Amino acid sequence: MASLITCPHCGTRPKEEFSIRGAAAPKRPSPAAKDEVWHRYVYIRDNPKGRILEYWHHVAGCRRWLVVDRDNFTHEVFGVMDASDFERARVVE
Amino acid sequence: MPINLLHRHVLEDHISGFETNANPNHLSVIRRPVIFSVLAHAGYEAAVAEALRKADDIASRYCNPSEFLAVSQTAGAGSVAEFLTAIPGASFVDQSDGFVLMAISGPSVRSILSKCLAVDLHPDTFGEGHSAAMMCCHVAANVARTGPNAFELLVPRSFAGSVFDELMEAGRAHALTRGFAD
Amino acid sequence: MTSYRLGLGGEINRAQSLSFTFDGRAFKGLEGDTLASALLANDQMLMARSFKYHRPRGVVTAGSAEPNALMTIGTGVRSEPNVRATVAELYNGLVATSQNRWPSLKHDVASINDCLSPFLGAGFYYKTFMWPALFWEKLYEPLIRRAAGLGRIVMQADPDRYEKSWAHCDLLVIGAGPAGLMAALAAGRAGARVILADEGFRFGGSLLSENAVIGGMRAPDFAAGVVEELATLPNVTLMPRTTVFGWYDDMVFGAVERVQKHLASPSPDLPAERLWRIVAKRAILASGAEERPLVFGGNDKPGVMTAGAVRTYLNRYGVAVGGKVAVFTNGGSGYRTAADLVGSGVDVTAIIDTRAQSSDPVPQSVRVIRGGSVIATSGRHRIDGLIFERSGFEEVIGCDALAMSGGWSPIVHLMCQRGAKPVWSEDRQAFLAPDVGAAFVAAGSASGHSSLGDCLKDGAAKAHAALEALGRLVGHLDVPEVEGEYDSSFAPLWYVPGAKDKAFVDFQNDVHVADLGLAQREGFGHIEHTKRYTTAGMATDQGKLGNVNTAGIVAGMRGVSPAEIGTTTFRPFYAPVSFGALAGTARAEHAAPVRTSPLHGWAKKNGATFVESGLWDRSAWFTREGEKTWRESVDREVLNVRENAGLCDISTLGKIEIFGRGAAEFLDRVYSNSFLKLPVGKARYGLMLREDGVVFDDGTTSRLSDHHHVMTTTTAYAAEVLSHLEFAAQTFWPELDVRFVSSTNQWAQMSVAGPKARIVMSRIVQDDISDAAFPFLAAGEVTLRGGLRARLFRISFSGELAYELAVPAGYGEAVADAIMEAGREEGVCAYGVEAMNVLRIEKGHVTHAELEGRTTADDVGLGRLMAMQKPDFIGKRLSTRFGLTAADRLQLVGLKPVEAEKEIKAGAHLLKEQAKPSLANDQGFVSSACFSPTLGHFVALAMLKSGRERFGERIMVWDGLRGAEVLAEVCPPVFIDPQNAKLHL
Amino acid sequence: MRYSALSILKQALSGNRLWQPAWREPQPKPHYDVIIVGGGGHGLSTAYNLAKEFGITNVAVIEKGYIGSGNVGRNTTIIRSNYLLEGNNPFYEFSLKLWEGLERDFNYNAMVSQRGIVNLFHSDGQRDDYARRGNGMRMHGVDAELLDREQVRKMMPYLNFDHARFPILGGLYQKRAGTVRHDAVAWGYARGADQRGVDIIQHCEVTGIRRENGLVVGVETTKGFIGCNRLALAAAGNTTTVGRMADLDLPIETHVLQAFVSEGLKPVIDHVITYGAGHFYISQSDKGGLVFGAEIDFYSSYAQRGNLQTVEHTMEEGVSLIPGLSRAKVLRSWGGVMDMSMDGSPIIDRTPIDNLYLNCGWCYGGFKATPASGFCFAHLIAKNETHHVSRFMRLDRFERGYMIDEAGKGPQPNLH
Ligand SMILES: Cc1cc2nc3c(=O)[nH]c(=O)nc-3n(C[C@H](O)[C@H](O)[C@H](O)COP(=O)(O)OP(=O)(O)OC[C@H]3O[C@@H](n4cnc5c(N)ncnc54)[C@H](O)[C@@H]3O)c2cc1C
Ligand SMILES: NC(=O)c1ccc[n+]([C@@H]2O[C@H](COP(=O)([O-])OP(=O)(O)OC[C@H]3O[C@@H](n4cnc5c(N)ncnc54)[C@H](O)[C@@H]3O)[C@@H](O)[C@H]2O)c1
Ligand SMILES: Cc1cc2nc3c(=O)[nH]c(=O)nc-3n(C[C@H](O)[C@H](O)[C@H](O)COP(=O)(O)O)c2cc1C
Ligand SMILES: [Zn+2]
Repeated sequence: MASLITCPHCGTRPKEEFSIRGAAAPKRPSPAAKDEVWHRYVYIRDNPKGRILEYWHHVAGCRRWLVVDRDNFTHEVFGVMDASDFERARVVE
Repeated sequence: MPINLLHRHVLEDHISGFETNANPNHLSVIRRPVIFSVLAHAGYEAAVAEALRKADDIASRYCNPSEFLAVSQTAGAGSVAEFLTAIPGASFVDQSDGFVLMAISGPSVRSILSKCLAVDLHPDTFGEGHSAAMMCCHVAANVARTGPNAFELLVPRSFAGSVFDELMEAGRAHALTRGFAD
Repeated sequence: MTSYRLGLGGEINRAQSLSFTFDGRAFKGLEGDTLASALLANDQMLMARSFKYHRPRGVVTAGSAEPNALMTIGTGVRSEPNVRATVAELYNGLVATSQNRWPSLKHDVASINDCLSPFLGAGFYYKTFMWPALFWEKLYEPLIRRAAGLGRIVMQADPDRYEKSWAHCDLLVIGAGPAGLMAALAAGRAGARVILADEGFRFGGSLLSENAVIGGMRAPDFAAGVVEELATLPNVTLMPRTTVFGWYDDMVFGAVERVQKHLASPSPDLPAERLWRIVAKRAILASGAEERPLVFGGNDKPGVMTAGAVRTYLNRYGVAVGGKVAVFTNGGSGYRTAADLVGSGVDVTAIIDTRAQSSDPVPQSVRVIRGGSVIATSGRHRIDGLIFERSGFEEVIGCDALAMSGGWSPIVHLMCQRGAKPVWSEDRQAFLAPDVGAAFVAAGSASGHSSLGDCLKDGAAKAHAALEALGRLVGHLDVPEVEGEYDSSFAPLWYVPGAKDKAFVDFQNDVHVADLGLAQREGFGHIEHTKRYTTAGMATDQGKLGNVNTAGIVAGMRGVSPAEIGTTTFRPFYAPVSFGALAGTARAEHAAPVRTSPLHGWAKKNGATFVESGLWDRSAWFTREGEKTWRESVDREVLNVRENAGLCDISTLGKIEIFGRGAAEFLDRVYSNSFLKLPVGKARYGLMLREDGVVFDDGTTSRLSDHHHVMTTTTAYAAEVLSHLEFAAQTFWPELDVRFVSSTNQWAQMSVAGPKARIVMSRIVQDDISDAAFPFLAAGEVTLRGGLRARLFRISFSGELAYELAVPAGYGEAVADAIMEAGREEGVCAYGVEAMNVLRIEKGHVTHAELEGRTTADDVGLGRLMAMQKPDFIGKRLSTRFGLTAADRLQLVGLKPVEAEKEIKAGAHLLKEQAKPSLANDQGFVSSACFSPTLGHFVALAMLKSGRERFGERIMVWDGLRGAEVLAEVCPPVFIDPQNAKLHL
Repeated sequence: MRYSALSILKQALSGNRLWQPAWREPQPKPHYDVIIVGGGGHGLSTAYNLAKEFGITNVAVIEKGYIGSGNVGRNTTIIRSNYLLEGNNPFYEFSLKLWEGLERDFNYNAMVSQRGIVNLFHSDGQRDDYARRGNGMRMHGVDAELLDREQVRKMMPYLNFDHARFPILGGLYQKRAGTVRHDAVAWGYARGADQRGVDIIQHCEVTGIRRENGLVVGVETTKGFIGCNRLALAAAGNTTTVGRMADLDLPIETHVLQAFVSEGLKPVIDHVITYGAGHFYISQSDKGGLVFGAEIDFYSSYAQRGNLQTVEHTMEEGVSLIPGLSRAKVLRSWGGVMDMSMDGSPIIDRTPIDNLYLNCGWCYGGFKATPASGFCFAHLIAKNETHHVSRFMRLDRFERGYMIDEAGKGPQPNLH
């Protein structure tokens, strides 16, 4: 990856069309969650070597936020999904 | 004191004085198209897309599943707005001055555009009627295929001069000419 | 005459003679020549000096691996350093100049280094030049720097054009030798989208240099036939002069095409070079194999070159590299070379074979010395003889060129660029391409095949496999028969023992075998350490010739297999690529797109000076007749706004349309202050935080209808804010019904500010805009006289009675003109961002000079906008951390100089009166400052420790950097109209 | 063997046959007082300082590759102390002072070259920022000058003054900044540490951290278990991987930064230059190669290689700033994986585990920190006490709200 991302809405696109925010695993806690949880959410990263989920924004394309499932060592991409779908799915979990 | 409502196209200075007869590869700028951003609310995406697809006089340009650009070179802004109002689950806003519409066509059009954008424009992958938002000349634009060798670009107005210059540069070796459509 | 053009043969056009110069001397070559072949044809063997020892050097290769024959081509701003003469296509008028020598190529003073070489071994500089301390900087380093580098660049703008393009294909074939041609043909006939790229200016690869017969045709003619057919296939793109330099993720390849580097008079409509990003579904690497030099004493002298290079000069260019050529080989390539030379009537003095036995056919009357090894060569600017040793006896042979062959290494560079390492093959005594998956495979000699017939077949077979995987049915491709194959096998000998002179492994960097030994002794045994310590493989050829020999020699020294040593890491670029090509058109004024405001033309007419602000050009100030400095203009504009009225272009502010039933709720969560109950027809100032509680951006949002808001952002953060909103909506709260679209480009927006703004605006706007009908913070749609629909907001950045009017961009200029006209009597003026900045500083409004990514709402006095009673908003939870609420935080204050005429500059720091400048005493800094024409002295906004408690205190504004110290009084940050009376006029 | 001109002379006369290994290749002992994970600049400097300054010599540096295979051997070699914030500036100035005496200290010529750095600015706002920074430096006694456009032009006439998209208005100049030969830093420290008894164990990967009663007792490695009293992590881009072995939660994300070198060219660029309208920066090495780089690739990556887009973007900025580069050729590009922290600043601190120490978060700026980082980290390990110049670089600063955010970009590592 990372030369090309296949956007679920737009098809295969070069990296220059995207901006990248970072790990998608941390989920915004509820307002009532403990300070510790909020601290972890904002500052702590699992940062594993290998398969990760990462937020990419298709700024020059559909402008949707995407979650890219990829390996940060081989740069292989396993899948890309719309971030809203991703969030809805993990709410259900 | 009534205001003299003179409308000025952003490319006026780029094009005037250079009028040429169109070559086979030609870039033509549409002076006053009507363009609306149309946003489909949750649950209405497919219906809005369908309504736009069916509209006479309006070309629908795809941005994302819930966002489109409705473009018309024939209808007036009022009638387009009226049409859009009638679509359930759609919000819209006039962007006729927010975008510049350029049509580029000719035998070398793909070679020219491949210097400006990364998407594979081969007809097997980007066929007639297809449109999408993409980076074109370093700017987020919307590109549509309107014929075997014809494309339309919608470019944000503030960037239009830059994009126009880059397109002309890319077309230099292909004798690309340019002019307003009228 | 030692080297010369043959009377017959070669793929050159004898009818077209080309003139060129080398170091000022005029020469003639032929169309189809490279610079190297033309120089050789003119008996110019000495072409360069090596980097460190300045040894005389000629060519070693006939291709892109050339480490020696680097020269500068062109003159003035069109000169290009470090061009490999072996790949530079000759053209009429070419001017070549040798490099890294002084005063001349023949007489180079620095060749003394060669005699000093015992002191200049690998890494010598790490061990000395340390004493006395100052000498390094004053003496040693300048000396070392003077010796640095090879060619010289001209540090001026490049007049040539460059461009970039994308290409997409089913199959990319890299290399158009026999394997590549067959691969392209097989795929092309099957209808696949094929790109065939080759570095060379003519397709054919080694076929152009070989004497074989394919399908009854001479090899070059066969190649030409295939190319002719490929050219007729619309689905095949042929890319000659195109080097594929990198393999990147997702099957994206970088390639550079030399479009016009070979032309005497290039067209101004075409680029010099073109960068390609090729997206391939599949790719075949048919890059061939590199012949390895033998590592023996004196192997670097001019006249010593690979056997394959000798054949190429002979067969392709019709050039004999010498009159009496000796051959030193460990395999069949040497014999083939001898045969071709003899066949062309060139004298071969001997074949010295490192092997004791071999069955290669020996050309008639050529002496073969089996089990022999060359241990030295003689001659300076060209060899004149060699000494070989056999069974303890030494013998001298006269020769003016020496063809060497140390075996073959597949060129696997590209396939190793993404992390995979090449794999040692004991069988083939070479590193082979790693398995990187089916999408990218090697073919031909790049995949280890050595016979021509196998290469042809392999190319076709690999293409078939690729097409099958892509789901394309393919027929069979008949691969023609080859006559005149030879056995190119070899018995590796990494290092020829008994050397009487330095035996080089890296020619350009002058790394010789003793350096490798030293590295081992000193503990730099890992191949990467060896590379770094000796610089082997770090020259412009990146070890194309030397790396495998280095691995073999180090393996020998350590008594292990080369498999254990491995190679160093392969990285882009396969061959050096110009900055120009990689930059393309994005340079100079075109480095980034320019955004122009819809009011640009209006501003220009009114005398604007523009300033870059992000990508925008914004009007900074408007010069009127008689005004000599920008300050004069700005002061006038400010005073005029305060007294009368002014018009400022604020079209660059970000504008975001927000729709949906959830919009109000959404805004309430992204702003720190409340937005849920904002009434229709009202605007509100809002503060957005990052999740860490620090201020992100500010702006206003207006409610145009129940489910439609419009937000304005700062110019600088427009894109970030939209992304932020989209992120929040799409990932935090996907259940909220809210949609956004930017309308920044749709509107020309102007601020009309000043006590007379209403009078002026009421001449423009049809609707009632009296304070009662359209009070402070009113917002809504209005109709202009003349019928145009517009948006009007009563918002003020200047602190004056002000309206922000938005009209469709195309009407912007007309409306701005009309406002100027309507306000002529009231003295309305155009004002720019400089005046706007003064106005806002006087009023104490913050911008990103204060909101600099470290400040909280409270720091800048906006703590009241933290609606902590809301259950949630972005940034709420972390905003209360100790460090963000500590008492000694920097807080926004105003400063005025105690002596009215003193200037305060942004960037100065603050000290307590009498305190010495030190970090411990640092009290804060000046964030914004300007001369206030309204007050008649400088005013500043500053961030001061516990600042709000310190109003009235005197503080030193310390600007040591610019040599200024100004005493100032700390005051509230609002200098004019603290009661906001003007806003409600 | 001491390195000097004399030793070179003597050796040359005996055919360079008697040079000794620069460091030993010891087998790991069963137990050390201190084990340092990571044979990069910081790990080696820490070991050197432990031995030299604090007398702790029963130390092992464990490196999974060859020493210098990490970022110390793949960075663009810039050293400087032109930092804005109080949490950073004194530390980097301390480091620069150590650089100034380093070579004679460890008897290795690392080619510390104080050729000066110019940070160009292209807008009034940027000038104000640099003025603030320069004044902050001056307050701390660090050299800084604010150059105007003409002064910059005089020093570097080849910059794009006439056809720039973003005009050069001036620059912040630090004369004492410069470059250092990257590999030599690793090798010099390694040699110095080795001579003082430190074991440098290469090609040995730490695969686990063994704990007993809450304390670390040693590390599992590809060469077996090695015990220690104190464990110090200096694994740069791999910090998280190693930290995980002790269940550390870290504010780190790993990213790749690319660097480039051109073909060897006769000297044309004397200074270190940074482009304020982009991220391009460049200097010319003593060998003649232009060494340069720009932005990170923006996605998290543990691969030491980058993306073509970043390559192109770097060259676009390069040619825009220095038009004369257009015909120069790029020779090689490579990447390094960096420990990007959540505020862009480093961490030198204890961890929740009493005898486990942490050194990380260097982002793309830790090479210049190598001497001070080693010194402060050694101080911390030896005395269990934070050295005052590194007192802001705490692990718990995020929880407490004391970020050291030089760029003001907040908790998104790829923006720093
Ligand atoms: C392209 C680039 C350019 C840069 N430019 C500059 C610059 O100009 N100026 C500047 O100041 N800084 C620069 N930096 C940053 C600087 O190089 C780093 O911050 C610094 O080198 C990091 O410290 P280090 O030397 O200890 O890291 P490294 O050299 O990376 O050391 C860490 C070591 O730990 C080893 N390791 C990791 N995991 C294990 C394990 N499990 N077991 C054993 N060993 C392990 C690694 O192999 C590595 O050798 C740049 C970085 C890059 C990538
Ligand atoms: N042992 C051996 O490997 C050996 C020995 C002697 C001769 N040969 C002969 O060499 C020939 C090999 O044929 P082949 O087709 O495999 O290779 P080739 O050498 O004929 O062709 C390779 C082509 O690839 C091009 N190329 C290489 N890298 C490139 C890049 N990065 N970008 C663009 N172009 C690039 C070269 O310019 C060249 O034209 C056969 O005739 C074989 O018999 C092989
Ligand atoms: C400052 C510096 C200068 C370099 N100069 C060269 C050079 O002249 N030639 C070269 O081949 N590589 C040079 N390199 C790059 C190294 O060859 C190598 O790519 C880099 O250290 C990363 O290691 P790797 O490629 O083995 O992963 C240089 C590296 C650095 C850090
Ligand atoms: Zn998309």
